[in-house]
Amino acid sequence: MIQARVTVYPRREILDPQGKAIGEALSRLGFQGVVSVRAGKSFEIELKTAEVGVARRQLEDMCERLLANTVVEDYEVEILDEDGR
Amino acid sequence: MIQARVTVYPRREILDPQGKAIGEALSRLGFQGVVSVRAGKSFEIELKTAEVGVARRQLEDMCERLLANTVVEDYEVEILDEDGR
Amino acid sequence: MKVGVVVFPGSNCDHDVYHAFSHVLNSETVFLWHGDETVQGCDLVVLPGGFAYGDYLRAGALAALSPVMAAVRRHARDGGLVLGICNGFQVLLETGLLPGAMRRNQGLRFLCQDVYLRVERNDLPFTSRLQVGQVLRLPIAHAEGNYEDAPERLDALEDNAQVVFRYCAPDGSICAFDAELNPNGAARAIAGITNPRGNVLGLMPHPERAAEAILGNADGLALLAGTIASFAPSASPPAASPKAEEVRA
Amino acid sequence: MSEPQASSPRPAPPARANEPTVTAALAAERGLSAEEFELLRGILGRDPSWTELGVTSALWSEHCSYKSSKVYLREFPTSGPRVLQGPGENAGVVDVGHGWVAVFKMESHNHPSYIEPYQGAATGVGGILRDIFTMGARPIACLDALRFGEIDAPRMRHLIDGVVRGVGDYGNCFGVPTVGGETAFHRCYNGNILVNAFALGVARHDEIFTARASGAGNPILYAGSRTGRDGIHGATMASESFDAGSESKRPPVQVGDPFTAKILLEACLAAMKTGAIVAIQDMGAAGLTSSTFEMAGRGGTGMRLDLEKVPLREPGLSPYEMMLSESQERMVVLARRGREEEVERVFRRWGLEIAEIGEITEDGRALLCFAGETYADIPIEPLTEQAPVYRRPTAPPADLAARWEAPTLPDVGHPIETLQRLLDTPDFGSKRWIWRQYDHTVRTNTVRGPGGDAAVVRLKGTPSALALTADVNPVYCQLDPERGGMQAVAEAVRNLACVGAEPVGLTDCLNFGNPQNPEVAWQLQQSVLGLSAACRALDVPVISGNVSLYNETQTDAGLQSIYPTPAVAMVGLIPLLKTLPESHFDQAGDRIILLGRDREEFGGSAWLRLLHDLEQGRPPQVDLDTERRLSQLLRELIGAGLLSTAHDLSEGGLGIAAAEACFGKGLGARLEVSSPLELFSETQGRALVACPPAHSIEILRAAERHGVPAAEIGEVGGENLEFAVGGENFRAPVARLETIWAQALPKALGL
Ligand SMILES: Nc1ncnc2c1ncn2[C@@H]1O[C@H](COP(=O)(O)OP(=O)(O)O)[C@@H](O)[C@H]1O
Ligand SMILES: [Mg+2]
Repeated sequence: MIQARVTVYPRREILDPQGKAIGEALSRLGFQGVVSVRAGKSFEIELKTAEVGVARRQLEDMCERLLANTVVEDYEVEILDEDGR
Repeated sequence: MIQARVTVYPRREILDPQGKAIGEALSRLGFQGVVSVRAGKSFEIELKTAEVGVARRQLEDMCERLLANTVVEDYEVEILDEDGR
Repeated sequence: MKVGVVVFPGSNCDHDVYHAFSHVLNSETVFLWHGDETVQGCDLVVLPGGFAYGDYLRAGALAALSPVMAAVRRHARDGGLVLGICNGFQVLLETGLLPGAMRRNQGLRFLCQDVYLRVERNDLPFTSRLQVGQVLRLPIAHAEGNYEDAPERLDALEDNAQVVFRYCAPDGSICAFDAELNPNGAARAIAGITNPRGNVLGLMPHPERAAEAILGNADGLALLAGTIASFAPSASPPAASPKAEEVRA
Repeated sequence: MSEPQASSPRPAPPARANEPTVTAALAAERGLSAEEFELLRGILGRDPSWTELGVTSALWSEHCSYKSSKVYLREFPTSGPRVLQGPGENAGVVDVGHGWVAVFKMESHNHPSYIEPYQGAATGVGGILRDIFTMGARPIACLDALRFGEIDAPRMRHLIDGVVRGVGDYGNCFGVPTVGGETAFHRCYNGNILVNAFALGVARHDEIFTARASGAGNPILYAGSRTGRDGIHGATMASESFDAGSESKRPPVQVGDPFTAKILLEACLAAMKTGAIVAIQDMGAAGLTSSTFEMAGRGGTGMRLDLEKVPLREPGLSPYEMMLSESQERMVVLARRGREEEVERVFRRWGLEIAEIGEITEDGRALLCFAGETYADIPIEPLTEQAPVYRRPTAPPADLAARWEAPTLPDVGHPIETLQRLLDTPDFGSKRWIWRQYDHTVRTNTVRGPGGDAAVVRLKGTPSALALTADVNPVYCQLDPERGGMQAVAEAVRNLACVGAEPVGLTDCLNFGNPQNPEVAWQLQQSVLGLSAACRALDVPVISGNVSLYNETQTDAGLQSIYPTPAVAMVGLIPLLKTLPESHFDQAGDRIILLGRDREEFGGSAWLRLLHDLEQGRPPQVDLDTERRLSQLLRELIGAGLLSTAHDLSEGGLGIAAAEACFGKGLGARLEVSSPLELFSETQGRALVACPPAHSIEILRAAERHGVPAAEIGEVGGENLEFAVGGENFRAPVARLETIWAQALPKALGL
């Protein structure tokens, strides 16, 4: 069993209205020194396989084919160990 | 300058229609051994402060007040070091 | 002329499109099931609006994986007509039949209102009954109509004259983001585009919701009627089934 | 209260280690009074098991049993030539001609929306939509009646944003247009907002289904989403404290899944066509319990459920939890034995889970088993039919006389500036910010969407259309609940008449405070009397509805109940849809005619409340005969195509109605009034109409024939809204007023 996390963010060069709005909202709430906010998606995926290598390839394939829209989004795959760190 | 990442997930016991639909889609795509998928949000936040402790407190406060809806969502705060790992 | 309206789980404008083609325009119209492997010899395939698979993940992303989309892809490759409306447009983008992507509306809210569209070309089957520069008033209803692509790809789109409809003012003048006129903030005010070959059209506004005088607006009728009228039968050679990679171009 | 029938005692289900022992005290925790607990013991002839207690406390809860409101609801006229199904089913049904029926109902989702506004509102919409398609009807329109507190009150912006997104996201994804509603703001809702959702569906006469079980041996099927611990009323707490280690937490909020609801709709309508379905019922409040018990109760049958067959989202739910879970998007389908395959095939085709979880029996008992062991064995009929009914003591408020003293009127000041200040409030400001987020054109039936008096949706395949409106004025109801109730019905009829529609039926949400408070019980009683009187006088049957009590909150001034809020939603029929008048001015040169006569009534008026913080005096009289004649006149004039504009006078009076009529098309107007006060009086039974000059005489004659006072008071045209008061003229550019009106709500929300 492998716990993994996939994070999908809008590409840097593409402006991110949601992140912008959240940044503004945070300042309105009085939070000082927020330089930038990027808003993305996070997927926690549990896989049957035990092989990290296999899992990683599978997850990257999932991103290319479904989880991320590579036209406007970048993705990142992390394998978490048992206790989900 | 501190780079942090906030991850927000639907609370475990709460229905996650997104995760359910995505998990089913992955199986339809032929990915074997997907045990479960949880769909959440991820925020990459850059803060002016240099103090990790301050930053963490600030970020948790942000979650309580804006980033997460604690009635239905859990959140997790990570401080990333310079190269964003 | 046979029209096929694709039904994905969660499509909710399928009946509306069917009504427009079948009852208003009296053309032979059938429903195509998302699990179908063919388009049942339809000449025009319409991907209707709605929330296919709830639009969970990204609008259109899960629907793009349906078996019927492989058939639609073959239909398009063989020169058949494909019209994607709203969620259908998003599915076409996710399938790669049209370039670019949709992001959430600028204001991050679902918007249901009328917009004005300027017709950019009328040499397509879909626009055969429209004039270049003509202004249409059509309803939109979506949360992700904020069209986006890399600048150079947008330039290419313009150079190939693939932009068919733009959000505009009642007088036809184009505005970048405007809370009323281009309310979702689409890049270059793009509301509808076609593929280089001109047989696939995607647009965010709903012509089928403006196709009867009783509803107070029939501006959309010319687009739907023209599409049928202009139709030229497509030669359909035996189709090779697409490779898995093709599913997300 | 009827005597419990002494049924032959059955052996009690075995007590279980992980279950609390049932005592009167535990029953009280679950909401059963001592008498109710005794009643239950009488019915069973023994002590109830933990699961039996849970099931009973749910069935006898105020929400399911209407025990405090039943006695009043009997007042409602519920029959009429068009009524095919009155209150008692999932929704009411009326004949609208050409072989079609309209199916509609309104439901409240107040408390969940206060806890979690987005999911609370979303699941409120989901619940009412399931009620409609459970009947075999396809939903074609929704309304949402929303009451918020003062925008600056704690959490209020968050609540408003969440509720509006929740209503929008659910209806938009499901694919039903939200064509209208109401939005009001008042401090009495600061700690208890109201979210009332209405849905209308249509079906052919012979397509209607009911939730009446029959046929011993017929399989009970479970379809849709899996069952989790969602919304079990604190039950988890109670049971958890008994298995060590688990920290008790508040029951998880129900989460709406509009996508699953949409395919559930398609699957249900398709499955109904197979002819293999006997009865069908959605799982709403008290989930599996109320759905199965009501189904069997109505049919006088018994049932056996094998709960281990219930599809679960997470392992380890107890029978108690399964029976009380409020997970969304679930249906109970009773199929014909031998034909269940046909039903199951349809649901599977739509990618939905369906499982047989039990069957109908003859003995009139509910036998709830898990893995072969009995957890509950109770007679159904006594539980559903002998549910307690209370006539709570009532008492009018001590200060009623004082409340009714006529207010001393402040000076109106510059009429236009006063009007402008009203238009600048969220109360009167445009609600477009809200309804722009709702898909109101999907299904291509919307002839009139949000923004006018009543919405209009055409009936495809017929020359007819249906009109919808939602109304009530809680300030009137607080000052005089009976008049308030009458006024709500009268205004709804008026709104329908302004689009030429004749009322065919009404549904209501009775939102009140704590009925054990005699003053609240009195409000409930009086409101229902008012509603009923108006319904009788105006021939509007009440075909469905819902009661929401205990809407109260702790404030510095102690427990505060909300103002009585008997929200009314009414459906009207336009037999032959032709051109409709606009609710705004449409043509320069049109003559403006005021129908009805002002009586200078200011009790509970918006002018005094919003600009002078004064809620004083008896609300305007409601002359039901006048209302009837006015609506007949309006329908006749519209049918004859004489009107280009029709807009009723309601809250805010003539001034507001005139301003609203100028917006929309940005046309100015000049009106003559006798005094500045006339602009803000809220006398009922009035409407503002406009027509081409040539029609004016004919309209005045028709008004005379109907005994409706009518006077030509002005003309449409120009850039200004202008009032000629005595010798003086007051004017302002329509453009300026419209901007203020359009910005008021977003501005107040800080957007
Ligand atoms: N929550 C809402 N959802 C949809 N439409 C709304 C909502 N609130 C107000 N509206 C629309 O705004 C218009 C004005 O509302 P209101 O002032 O209550 O009308 P009236 O006073 O005639 O009852 C109506 O057309 C109503 O449908
Ligand atoms: Mg009105």
